[in-house]
Amino acid sequence: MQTNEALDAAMQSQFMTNNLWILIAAALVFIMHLGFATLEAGFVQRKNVLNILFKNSMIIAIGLLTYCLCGFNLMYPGFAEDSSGFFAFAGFGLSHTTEAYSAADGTYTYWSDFIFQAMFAATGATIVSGAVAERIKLVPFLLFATLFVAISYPITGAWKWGGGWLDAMGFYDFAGSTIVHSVGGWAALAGIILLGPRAGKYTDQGIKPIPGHSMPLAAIGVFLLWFGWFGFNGGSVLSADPELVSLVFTTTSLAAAAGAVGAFFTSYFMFRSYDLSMVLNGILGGLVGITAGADIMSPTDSIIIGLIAGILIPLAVTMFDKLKLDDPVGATSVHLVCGIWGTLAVAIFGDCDGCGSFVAQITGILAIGAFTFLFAFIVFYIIKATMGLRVDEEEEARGLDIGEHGMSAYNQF
Amino acid sequence: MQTNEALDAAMQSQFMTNNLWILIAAALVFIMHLGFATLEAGFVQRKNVLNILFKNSMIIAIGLLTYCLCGFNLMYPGFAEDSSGFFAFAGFGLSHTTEAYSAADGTYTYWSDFIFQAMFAATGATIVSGAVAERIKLVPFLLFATLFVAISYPITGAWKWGGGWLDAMGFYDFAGSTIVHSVGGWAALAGIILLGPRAGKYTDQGIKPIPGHSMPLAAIGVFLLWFGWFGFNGGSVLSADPELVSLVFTTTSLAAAAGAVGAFFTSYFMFRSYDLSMVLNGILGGLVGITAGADIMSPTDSIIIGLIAGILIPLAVTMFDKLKLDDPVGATSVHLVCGIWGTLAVAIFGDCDGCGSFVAQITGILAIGAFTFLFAFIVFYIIKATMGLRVDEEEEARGLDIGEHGMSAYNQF
Amino acid sequence: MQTNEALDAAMQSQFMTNNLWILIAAALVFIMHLGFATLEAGFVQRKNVLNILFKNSMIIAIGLLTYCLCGFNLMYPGFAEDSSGFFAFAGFGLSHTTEAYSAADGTYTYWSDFIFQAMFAATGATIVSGAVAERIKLVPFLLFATLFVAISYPITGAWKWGGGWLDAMGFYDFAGSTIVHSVGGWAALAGIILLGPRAGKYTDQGIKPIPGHSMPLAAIGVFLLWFGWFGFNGGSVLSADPELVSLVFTTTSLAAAAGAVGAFFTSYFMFRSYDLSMVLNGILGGLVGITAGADIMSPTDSIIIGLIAGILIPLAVTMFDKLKLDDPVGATSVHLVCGIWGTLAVAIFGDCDGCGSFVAQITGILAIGAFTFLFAFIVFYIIKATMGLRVDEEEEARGLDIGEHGMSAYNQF
Amino acid sequence: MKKIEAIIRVTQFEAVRDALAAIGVQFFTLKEVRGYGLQKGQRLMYRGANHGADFIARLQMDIVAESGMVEGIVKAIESAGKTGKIGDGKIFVFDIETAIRIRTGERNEEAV
Amino acid sequence: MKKIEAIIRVTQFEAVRDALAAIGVQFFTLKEVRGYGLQKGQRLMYRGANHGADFIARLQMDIVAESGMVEGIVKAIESAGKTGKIGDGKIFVFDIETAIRIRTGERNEEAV
Amino acid sequence: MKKIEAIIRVTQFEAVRDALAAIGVQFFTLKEVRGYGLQKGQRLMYRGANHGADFIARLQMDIVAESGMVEGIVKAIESAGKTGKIGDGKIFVFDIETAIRIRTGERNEEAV
Ligand SMILES: Nc1ncnc2c1ncn2[C@@H]1O[C@H](COP(=O)(O)OP(=O)(O)O)[C@@H](O)[C@H]1O
Ligand SMILES: Nc1ncnc2c1ncn2[C@@H]1O[C@H](COP(=O)(O)OP(=O)(O)O)[C@@H](O)[C@H]1O
Ligand SMILES: Nc1ncnc2c1ncn2[C@@H]1O[C@H](COP(=O)(O)OP(=O)(O)O)[C@@H](O)[C@H]1O
Repeated sequence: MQTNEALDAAMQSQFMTNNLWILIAAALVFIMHLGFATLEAGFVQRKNVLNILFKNSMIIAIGLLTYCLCGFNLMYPGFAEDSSGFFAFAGFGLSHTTEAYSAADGTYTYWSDFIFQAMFAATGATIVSGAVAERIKLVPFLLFATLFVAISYPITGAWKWGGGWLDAMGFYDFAGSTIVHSVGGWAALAGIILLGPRAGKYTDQGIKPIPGHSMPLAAIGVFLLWFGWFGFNGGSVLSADPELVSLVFTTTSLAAAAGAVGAFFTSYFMFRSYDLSMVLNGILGGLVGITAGADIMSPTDSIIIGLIAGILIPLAVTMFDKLKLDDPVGATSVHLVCGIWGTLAVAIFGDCDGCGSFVAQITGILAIGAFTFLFAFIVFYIIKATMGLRVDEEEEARGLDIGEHGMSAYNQF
Repeated sequence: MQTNEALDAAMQSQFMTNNLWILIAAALVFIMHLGFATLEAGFVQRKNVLNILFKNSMIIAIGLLTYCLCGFNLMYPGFAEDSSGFFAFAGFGLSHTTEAYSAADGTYTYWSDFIFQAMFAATGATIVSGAVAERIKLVPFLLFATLFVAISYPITGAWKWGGGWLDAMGFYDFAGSTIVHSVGGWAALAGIILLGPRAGKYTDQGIKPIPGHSMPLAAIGVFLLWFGWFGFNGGSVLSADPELVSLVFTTTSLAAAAGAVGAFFTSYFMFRSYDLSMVLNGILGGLVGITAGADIMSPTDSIIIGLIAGILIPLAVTMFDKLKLDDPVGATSVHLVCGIWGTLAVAIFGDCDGCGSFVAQITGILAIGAFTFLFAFIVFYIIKATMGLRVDEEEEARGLDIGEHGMSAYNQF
Repeated sequence: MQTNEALDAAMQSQFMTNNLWILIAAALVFIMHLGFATLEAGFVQRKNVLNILFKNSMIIAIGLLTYCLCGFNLMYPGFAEDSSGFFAFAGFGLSHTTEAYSAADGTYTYWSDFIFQAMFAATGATIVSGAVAERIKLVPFLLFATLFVAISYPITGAWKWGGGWLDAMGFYDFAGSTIVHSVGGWAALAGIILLGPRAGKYTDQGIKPIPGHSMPLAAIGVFLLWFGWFGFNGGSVLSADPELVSLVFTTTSLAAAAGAVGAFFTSYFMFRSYDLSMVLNGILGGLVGITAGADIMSPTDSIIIGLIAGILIPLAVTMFDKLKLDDPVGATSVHLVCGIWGTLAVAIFGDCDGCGSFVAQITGILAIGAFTFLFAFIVFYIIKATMGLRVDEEEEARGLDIGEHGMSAYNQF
Repeated sequence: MKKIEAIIRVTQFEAVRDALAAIGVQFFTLKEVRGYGLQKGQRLMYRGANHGADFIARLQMDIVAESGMVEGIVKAIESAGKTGKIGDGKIFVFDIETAIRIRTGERNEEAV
Repeated sequence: MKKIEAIIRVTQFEAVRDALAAIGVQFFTLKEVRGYGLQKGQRLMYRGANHGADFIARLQMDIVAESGMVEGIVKAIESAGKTGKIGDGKIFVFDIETAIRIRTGERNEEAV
Repeated sequence: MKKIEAIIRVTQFEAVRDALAAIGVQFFTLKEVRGYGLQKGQRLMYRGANHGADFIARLQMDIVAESGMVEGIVKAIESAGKTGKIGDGKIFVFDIETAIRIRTGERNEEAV
């Protein structure tokens, strides 16, 4: 009897530690929203800074509330076993109210599960906000963001993390290279196609760069994102398992570092310039790239994955510019291109049994990509046809801060 | 015997986890001081930025040192049982020196207790610094801050958290809607009454807004405050109890999100503008509002509490402006008004037995409010009568950075 | 048998908590790199901001990758017992690949050990980057940084933390006042001697101050550094030992606070000004000063150590300026002077048996200082003789952002 | 047609603007400039070293007006811009050859 | 020698610059100024209070040119800077006494 | 009364200021401007695309002085502001009608 008491106490202690880590990881994922906000604010023009901060402040609020209202129960609907697991909904609101959780129920409580997942939910919309910045109308964007995080993200998330059909077929995406990052990237792509480029970006004489207004803000953003990624990837272990969490910290950091180096050399060879914006994007590319397999890669694998992600960044930025797809912050290069790369890398480098085969990975990338892109395209299209999506030329020239908010981000200069 | 060894090891392990969480929470509360510093710096004019950063850098230093010298022993004096618990003092300095703590002594060590509490102590003064910004003299302010955190905050804190008379009567204030936030708000109110508004704010033609110089700084501040609040509220559980800490994370985040939404709609309906400064204050209002009852609310309760706090923000800002009480950062609206609201909300939504009744809550609000307001008013009054409280007109026009420091916050522009 | 199960579970639980703390500490040390980046960016002129951000982004990447390649195995080569322990190398790459760690192996896993140590490695180079800012060429600097973190830092680190000869003789340096901070300071000193002062700093009419371009960035940096220091010092306990980690949190914070106060009064008495840059440096001085003995000091000791560090700051800044050693961010005053002070303070205040004697401390300071200074001087000298170290006058006048990167840190002003 | 350049204290701007509005002048161009003159800037300190900020921030108002209005405009600026302490600034009057309103092509008197 | 000061819309700058380049004028000095005039600034809000931003950001181009080129320059600015809506700005022409190129000491016609 | 506008290199400012002080000129107004001219700005890159910064940052000094002093002032600026490389800038001299000191109401010679 006393023995059981000791064992119970020990298991309860493990439960406490596991649960605590999920909560700290949730807080770290939260700070990524500040990272996105400052990164995007730094990469837009001075006249559109307040607007982007406003959107990012609202997105996290919308994300948490809609995830509470319906997202959580759409994403983790409890598919019947052996079901195809395509769509199910467990009802509005949160279901847990009274009984306490303990070690017997897993590694964390219902609330920890909710809050950790909820912090992820808004990420997709945040990625979009950067790509469509400097020209999209405020209220239509917020409407899109609400529908996107409330409906689209949880449905595709359920296919894998909710135990749906992609999970059943062995698709592997540890912390969301596809489920979180590409998803944001696909929606961003739909948005920038329908919006068109910023005025004056693509001219007869070629591409006219529109430099971000503050590199310190952008750098703060990237470091905070890296910091938060310890929670994003580390928390995705879903326990404080010492071996796994510490491996994830190591692979995540090495991939980020290699991403910086890859982007450094590639952008130097391509443009003969030491471009901070590329190195910053390279770090993020490395982070996105390692996310799908952070728990199954060796240090060497993770360095290669990060390096390739970093190399992809200047190539992708140039490619999107050639296609006249104007993305002020490089969100599509970072989250879409490196998200796809990271998901494929699992099939190349990973060796977990019966999971992460090329077929499974490509199926996952395509299925989730197609659903998300279509969802985003249709929603944006309807908004465009009804409320309008883009501010008028004069407002764009004057800036969205004055146009949409009647305020400036900076005063008394 | 071996069984005991196992049980001891398990209890020691729980103790380690509990203690670790208090320490991490202390670090998170620490980062709130950066949140306050950047929020306030963002909301003041460019010419007063260095001054506010200087004050906030000194406040945290003063707070920690005075809490070590006397605050801790004033706030936790160990009231005799059944005493009225109004005032006691356990002596200068910290008393713990040698023996190690273990599981038997509770959930955390003496040092953890001290450092977690000490990080709270300076918060009140930080709240004041924002409200009286752009016109108060530096040294008089630092003198006030020292007296306030060394004496006033610990005395009223002792009434509840030190086990004093308010605790005995069932007053409920989980993490300090009243004990920390309103207290800062009341002192801020005393300060702005005695100082008067900034030159040119209230004119014959109406209120002339004086926009904050940097919205990115303000946004960084609010996100960091939210991040730190996970430690502020989560750490106030005083253990790593999985159920409670995760519930607190959830209620805290939902209230913040609802605060953003409440302020968004209210400020739009009142002013037809999408005002970032209101949304940012709304988030903080939601956080302050949930603080008193973060451990006893359901998600729905916390959303309602946050929403109402967010709605209160534009109303309170307008009210204080009507009263010509000039508060550049909205500290009184956020910390005083929402602090009172959050404390009352415990009586409305909370259902812990025999605590948090309307009578107890209102008594707590009034008693602590009266003591703090009087303390602050008298100290400010004496300073005003002796050293003077307000910089002269010319210095105010030129800015306190040059006037008080002979430096500018920004150079080479 | 069941008893063993319970004990194993309890020990595993302790292992989980210990390991988790090392990982969280690693994340906190990571954020110090953002702290350094923003501090240094704030203290340089507007025209050199992007350059310093670029360097600091690359340094963390280089630091992690070289530490993985060779640094870790240079610093912890596993000296033979009773060997003099001066130099050894355990081979390239990381050696741990497959088997999981458990409680039996210590308090944390191989990966946790690596990532925590790796985050420290780049710190030294970051310290240098601030001191040589605004005039050093980009690629030569990155080359120096690579060699410094790959070779010099691990070798001297091995003398103590790797169990080498300084460890054997009782040299005490808990978290690296000497091993990390002075080491950065000595290399910085070598750099600024060989580079010479910035143009126009030391004129016939005396010292012409070149104010940092953004005090908010500098303040953000210092608060983030303090925040990260909880991981730097707290993690150096190398377990989640409740008593020790909480003591370290307390001494670290009190020393930082006392550093602020020491610098406040000293700079006021010396210059009659309330100089934020001095108070910020004072906080850092206090943090560096306590680092060598954070685990063995009482609160009173730590306040005295921090206070003296704070007092040293304005004195050291003035001294270096008298010597025409131009250090834009005060890195030598903070990291070298206070690093030496903190290491000596162990001999004065510490009372751990047979360690930290004056002889041992001074030997450590001199040996590590001499090796590091010579290494840095020689590397810088060779670079100077071959590639050149300093940008030309015109580039310095126009700024390194345009000169080295063809970009500006701020646009559309 | 004359052009009036007034270099005034930052703190007097609103008074001057209102005084001008009172006599019907609502059009002008404002520039942020640095004034070097009798009123020395604040003694500045940074890291223990003095740096005499030898300039102070000022505003320059450019007003183009018919010659007949110049006297009134100068008076308005003088009375609203004056504090009596060193550093009140200067007014300079220039002759202008042509003034054109871009929108309409109107010239001179019609253009201002 | 004349000096032309053109106060134009921020959004027309590139058109005007190109129009000037087309007639051979590649030298000018640009200033960021605040325009007070018929086109009122945006209604601004902050924390529930209106503040009429009575000015809007504008660019001032200073062009020094031989007298003979003035007419062409004015035309170029007029056509490229015009949107037809209130707020297109003004052009002012001044007489200049001497122009000197610092590098060579050349004067007047040779200097511009 | 003349007004001298000198557009100089940022890097020559302190030399010019000291040269002016040496001949007794301590009053002037400084503006940060963008120069478009022979000296092209640095080749700039951002995210893989060139953007010819066709301007470079310059300083404009406005000095009002008695006609007799103009020659000396121009000389001082010429010698202190010259590097001999393209981009040294220009000096323009204008006639001024009236100069008024706001503080005292003094006119012309007494005002500067
Ligand atoms: N000769 C001048 N040329 C150009 N600007 C001048 C001249 N004299 C004064 N100013 C400008 O006028 C401002 C105020 O002049 P100052 O001499 O300080 O005050 P006061 O006019 O009261 O004597 C100066 O800061 C400078 O910008
Ligand atoms: N009399 C004036 N003196 C100086 N600047 C003027 C004057 N009139 C107009 N401006 C400048 O020209 C700008 C445009 O003038 P505005 O009256 O708004 O438009 P429009 O020329 O189309 O009537 C103003 O913002 C102001 O900067
Ligand atoms: N015609 C002009 N009108 C107005 N500003 C001019 C003119 N020509 C030159 N400038 C100014 O003088 C600066 C220097 O001229 P630039 O032609 O580059 O050098 P240099 O005088 O050595 O030939 C330019 O950047 C511009 O600001």
